[in-house]
Amino acid sequence: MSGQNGNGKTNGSAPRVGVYVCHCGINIAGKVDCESVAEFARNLPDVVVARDYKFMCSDPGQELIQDDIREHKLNRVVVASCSPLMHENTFRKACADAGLNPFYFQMANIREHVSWVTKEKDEADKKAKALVAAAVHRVRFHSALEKKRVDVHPDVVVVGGGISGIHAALTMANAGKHVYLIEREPTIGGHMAKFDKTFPTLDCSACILTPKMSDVKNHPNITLWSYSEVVNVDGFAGNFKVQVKRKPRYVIEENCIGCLQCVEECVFKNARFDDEFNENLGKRKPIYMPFPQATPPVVLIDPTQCLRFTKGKCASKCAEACEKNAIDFDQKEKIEEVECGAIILSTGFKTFDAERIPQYGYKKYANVYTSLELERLVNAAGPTSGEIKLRNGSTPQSVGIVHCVGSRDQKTNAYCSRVCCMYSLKLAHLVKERTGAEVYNFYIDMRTPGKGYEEFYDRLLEEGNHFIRGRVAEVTDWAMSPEEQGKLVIRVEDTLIGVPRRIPVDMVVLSVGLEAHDDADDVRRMFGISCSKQGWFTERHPKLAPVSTATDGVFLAGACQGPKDIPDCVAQAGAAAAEALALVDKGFVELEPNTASINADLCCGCRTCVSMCPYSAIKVDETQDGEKSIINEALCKGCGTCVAACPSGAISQNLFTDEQIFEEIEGVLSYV
Amino acid sequence: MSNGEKTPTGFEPRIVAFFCNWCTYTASDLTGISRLIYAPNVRVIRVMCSGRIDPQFILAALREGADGVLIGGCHPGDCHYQEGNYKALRRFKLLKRFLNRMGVEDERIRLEWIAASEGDKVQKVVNEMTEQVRKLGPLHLAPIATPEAFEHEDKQELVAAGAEGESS
Amino acid sequence: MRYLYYPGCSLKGTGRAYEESILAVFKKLEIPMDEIEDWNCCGATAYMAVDEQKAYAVASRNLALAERQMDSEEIHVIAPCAACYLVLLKAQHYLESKDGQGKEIRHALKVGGLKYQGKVKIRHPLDVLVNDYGVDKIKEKVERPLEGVRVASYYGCQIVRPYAEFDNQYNPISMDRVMTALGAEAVEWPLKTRCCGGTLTGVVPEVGQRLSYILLREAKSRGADAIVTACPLCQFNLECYQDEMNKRFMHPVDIPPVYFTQMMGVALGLGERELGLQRQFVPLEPALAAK
Amino acid sequence: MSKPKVGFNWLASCGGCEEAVVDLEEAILDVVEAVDIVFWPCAMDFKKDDVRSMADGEMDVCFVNGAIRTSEEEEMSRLLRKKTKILIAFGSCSHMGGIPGLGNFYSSESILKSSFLESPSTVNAEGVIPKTETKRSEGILTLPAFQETAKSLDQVVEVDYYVPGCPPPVKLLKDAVQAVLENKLPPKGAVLAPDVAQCTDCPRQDTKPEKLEIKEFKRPFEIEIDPKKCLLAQGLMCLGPVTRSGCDSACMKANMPCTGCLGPTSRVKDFGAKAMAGFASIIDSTDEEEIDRLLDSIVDPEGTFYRYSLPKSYMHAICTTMRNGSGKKGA
Repeated sequence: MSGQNGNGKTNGSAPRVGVYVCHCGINIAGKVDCESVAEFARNLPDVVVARDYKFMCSDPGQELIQDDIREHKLNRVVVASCSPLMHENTFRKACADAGLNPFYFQMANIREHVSWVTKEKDEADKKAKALVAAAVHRVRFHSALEKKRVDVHPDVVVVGGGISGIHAALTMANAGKHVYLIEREPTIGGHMAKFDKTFPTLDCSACILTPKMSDVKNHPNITLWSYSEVVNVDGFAGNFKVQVKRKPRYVIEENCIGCLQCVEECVFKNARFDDEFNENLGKRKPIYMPFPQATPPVVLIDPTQCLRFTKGKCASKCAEACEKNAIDFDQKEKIEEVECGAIILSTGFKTFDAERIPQYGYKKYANVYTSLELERLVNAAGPTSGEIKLRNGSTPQSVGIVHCVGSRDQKTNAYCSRVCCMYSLKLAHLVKERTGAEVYNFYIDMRTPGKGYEEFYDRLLEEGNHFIRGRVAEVTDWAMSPEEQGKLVIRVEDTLIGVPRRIPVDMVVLSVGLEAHDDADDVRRMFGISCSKQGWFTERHPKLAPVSTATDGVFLAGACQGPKDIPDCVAQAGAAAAEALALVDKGFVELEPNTASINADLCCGCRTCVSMCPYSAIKVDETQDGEKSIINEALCKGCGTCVAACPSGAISQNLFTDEQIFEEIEGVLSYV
Repeated sequence: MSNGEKTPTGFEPRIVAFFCNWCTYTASDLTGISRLIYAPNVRVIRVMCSGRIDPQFILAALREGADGVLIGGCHPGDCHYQEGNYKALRRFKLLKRFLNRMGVEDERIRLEWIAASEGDKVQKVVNEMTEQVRKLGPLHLAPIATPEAFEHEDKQELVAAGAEGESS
Repeated sequence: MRYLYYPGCSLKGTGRAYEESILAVFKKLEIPMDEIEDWNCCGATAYMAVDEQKAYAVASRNLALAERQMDSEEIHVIAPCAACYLVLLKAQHYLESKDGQGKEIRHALKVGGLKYQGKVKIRHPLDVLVNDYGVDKIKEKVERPLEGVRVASYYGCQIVRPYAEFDNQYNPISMDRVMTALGAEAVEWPLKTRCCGGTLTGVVPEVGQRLSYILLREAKSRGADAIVTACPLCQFNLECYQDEMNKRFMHPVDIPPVYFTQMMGVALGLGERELGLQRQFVPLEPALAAK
Repeated sequence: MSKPKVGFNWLASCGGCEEAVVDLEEAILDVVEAVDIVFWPCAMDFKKDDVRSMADGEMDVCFVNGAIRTSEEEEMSRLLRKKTKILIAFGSCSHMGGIPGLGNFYSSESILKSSFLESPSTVNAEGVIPKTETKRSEGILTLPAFQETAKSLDQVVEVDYYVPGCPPPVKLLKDAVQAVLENKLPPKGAVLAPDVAQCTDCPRQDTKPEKLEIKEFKRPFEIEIDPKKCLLAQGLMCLGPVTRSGCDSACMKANMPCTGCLGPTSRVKDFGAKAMAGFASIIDSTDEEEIDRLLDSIVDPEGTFYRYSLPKSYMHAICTTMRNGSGKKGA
């Protein structure tokens, strides 16, 4: 072991290390003998003082360090507690406040890496000691560094224009920030625009959403780009460059006033193409506006249907009809780039594909609907003007609502989608109210935690809805008795009475769960964040940083982070907006000084490093002593790949020098 | 799975892990947050990117007494720094060839792609590797080979065979 | 690709028509197939219920024989009988399971001078026809399109469950696709995988026959002219007891169940005797002739 | 003031280092003029006793070349260490173990067997293998013991300075002598050569491509080497970027890639590992199979990367720890 005293470098004086072992209540102390770890630390090289304390991150804990810095003239500090990703900044700041450069600090992770994951106490002690020794060894070779400040671009980008994105955009625009709201579909509004009523208050979805949509349209601080997708993101917190693909609508957005004359005059006299907004239950023409309140109120042409594109010729009555000359068949896709300081992702969810559970008969039996289809049927603006009708035009006498389709199911999604119980109740209520049909709910558990939710369930019970507890086995048209003839039979085990039952109904509604978008993985990759295995974007911390992500400056709002109902989406959107505002208003970001640099005197100019750098931060420079590589520190993100590659050791990385890592290796292995 | 159980043989391997800050280190924090118990034999050293890992670090760890070295980085395509993990992969592959010829068993040096959400994978990989290295015993290199062996076309195979002979 | 063929006991006995029609159809389609030499009992469901280990050992011998017979990285063994298909798959899962529970069996094989290396892929002929050969190619070979014939495909309980390796276990469609390729109309019905009565038909006839009856009656009420099967026991239950069913239940049924390979043979222009159709209790030809 | 007393000794070496001294040409006369050579067994007849009879620290400087493989070499090293004020490891072998160090891939037993029994040119019907003691009627004959491994000089005694190279470039030797004479030596432990890698003065420096990316590694005999172009860019395993400069790119000027005899810079702890880091880095592929294929084209990686430095490598440290059964610290 080479760890003799006085081995480390300092600015002038020998290292004097203080070690602080945190109990974290019983989180660490319950498994690790913190006192003995501190005792062990006292014998490590250059350690002057070592203590253990209940909560190092508390004010008294931090003061303990600061007092020691002053009293014992400490010039190095090690805290053994939680993950550095959690509290490194807390303790760095404590050091700085006591006059010590914050980078003379090192953390040993004895909670996430030791006490929480180790079974035996003595093993936990040993591992904690090894990690503390590593930190002590390393910290002796730390040097004073400065964080770099970079100005923050004041604009903000919101990706996804559902209720979450709308709310976040409006909040920030109202605070005076310029917001780019980018939506993939031709209109904003998202899923909420398709709903008729919202639970549990049954207020009209359109009545509360439409004003917000037009606010977005009219807000001087919002640039709304619908029918557009983000295709690339560069940069870092404070200075992102976002490239947006604007898909051609074949209609000049600025000219269109939404009068729909063009739709009227289209050579297709009858609407004959499936209307996506109505879940394909209604029809539309090749030129259309998704729904009357669409925002922006602009039509678009589907080139896969319009004769002008499919056949190459058409009387183009639409163009003729347009007084504003808004129709432009030659429109091309274009890429625009915006700069911004922060990004809010509110890309939402998709509903579970009910065809994945073939025994429920979706797409096999005409009268099996998804809940979203029923939303359109009950919606006054929907394809049936709000009348609940079967495909043959008759009104159902009995309706079965199957809960948990694609949720709480090991074969599809193990998680609970959180909103289905409540929207099923809402739909049950609406169906009963509008048709008087017998309504059967098939549920596993009723999950109604929320303000007024349980009361709504009570109301449904009183209204005479049937509730059968059990997971539906199958929906079939196989009649076993005359009463079942011509009906859909729901087979289920009623687990409250322990009997298999067959319930014949006219209409089956599958309460589909919420899933992440298919391209969630591409999106998270583009924005440099992570997502769970199911595709939900991962927040930085499940409790304490629920809207931040692993990438600074990228925030989450709404169901892209996990299933949520409208109030939760709006709340999170507000939180995300506040976080983004905090970043943008601060005006600058501080960057970790973990950049790499090349010592020109030692560089031989071999160019091994040049191809290493993903950011083209390394350039070859002609100097008096020949060609040398130099690193543009402003571009360096501090990965250290060039450092590992440099064959002659001429490159070093702040915070991760070879020396520091070699010491850490030695420390982690030399004692226990 | 070892689950942190000790074996009666008494040999407890020490494994040094180099985890990248963005994926695998975050994943190992998640393992902790999820309270997934695993073998205590692995000690993690954090680097910003698996691309920072210099083959010298791995040899230094073995020299200082590690019985195995685990490298954790982001999945291909997921690197926070675009392609650092590929650079780690190339260096790892070359170093591994060399170590293999020096008689260091394959199981002692492991590279795993572990995403930030894969806390359970950290547990699985650590337990698995601890078990494998425990079975191998303390790091012992193949006895110095005989010249005939090296003259043979397939040196590698013979070196490995030599190692087997020694350990039995 | 050359296949190995594992007939199992049924195809040499009650299910002779299945064997005859498969061999004829495969020959017609030029799919080469050799019978496994010295094959033995598949390990059968009944045996498995009594002594699992021995049943697995018996089954595994067939797999090892296949490997001995064919020198290839992947050996595809066709097992037409649904029970054989399932038992062989089960044995393979057992042998390849990670807990090493197949040790004794490997030992038993070794004592018998055999070895199983895991190269075998167990295939149902339906799987081979749809996924290897392809329905489009079948369509090309049709000489007598089954225009207007409405066929209910009955899969039974064993070929897609529990492993469901080539088709959806809740709503299998491969047999329907073959029927459509032959020019027939596939009847949409919900009982594709419901129990045929299985061995109950022999033990508790009132229960077993009732289950078979449900199938026949539902197929009939959906307008099917014939039922196609892929399992000797299903075929036996549905075909041989129709007289008794008609005595037992109120509404008489008469609908011909045939092996799907027999139906294929008809469309491919093969003769009645080549396909074993002369053995039918409920003749197929009247149902086709009406069209 | 009297002239400084200087000694030269050779241990397990090829004699090339002695040639390097002779390569001083006319300058050697100046050296001889300036110093008093008190020990140089290669050139003049000195006996061990001559050294033994010196007072401790009597010599001012002693240059020792060659690795340490026998008990005698070890004994001489210790003796010279005692008798000289400054001990300089001279040449790759005493610096890092050098070519004799490659023997450490094999056991001593197998080396003896191969040399004395199995090599095709050996006629040794009685199968005689040298032993440390042989009894004859005349008495007991002794030979130095052949040790288990070859070592660098500093693995046996404390070394003050290193003059690297195989053989050391004349200029480095001259500078070292100059420094001694002028008493301008750097802090102890230094390698007396520039601390920048080879490319810095390589005449092919200008021909390097913008980015060094390699699709296949080649050996010199496999291609016709372009005498102007960067050798690495031609796919040759030129170790120049890893190796200290100081030889004025002698090999590159002779159209051959650098093999690394001058050793690593002071920042690098393990020459071979760092070389691997560098070479693996410039492989131009992100495809696993392609990477494997490319690595297949590196023939004899251990010999290539550790040609001169095996005894000083981390791997060797692991080897010897294991072989001595000394186990691990704190284990």
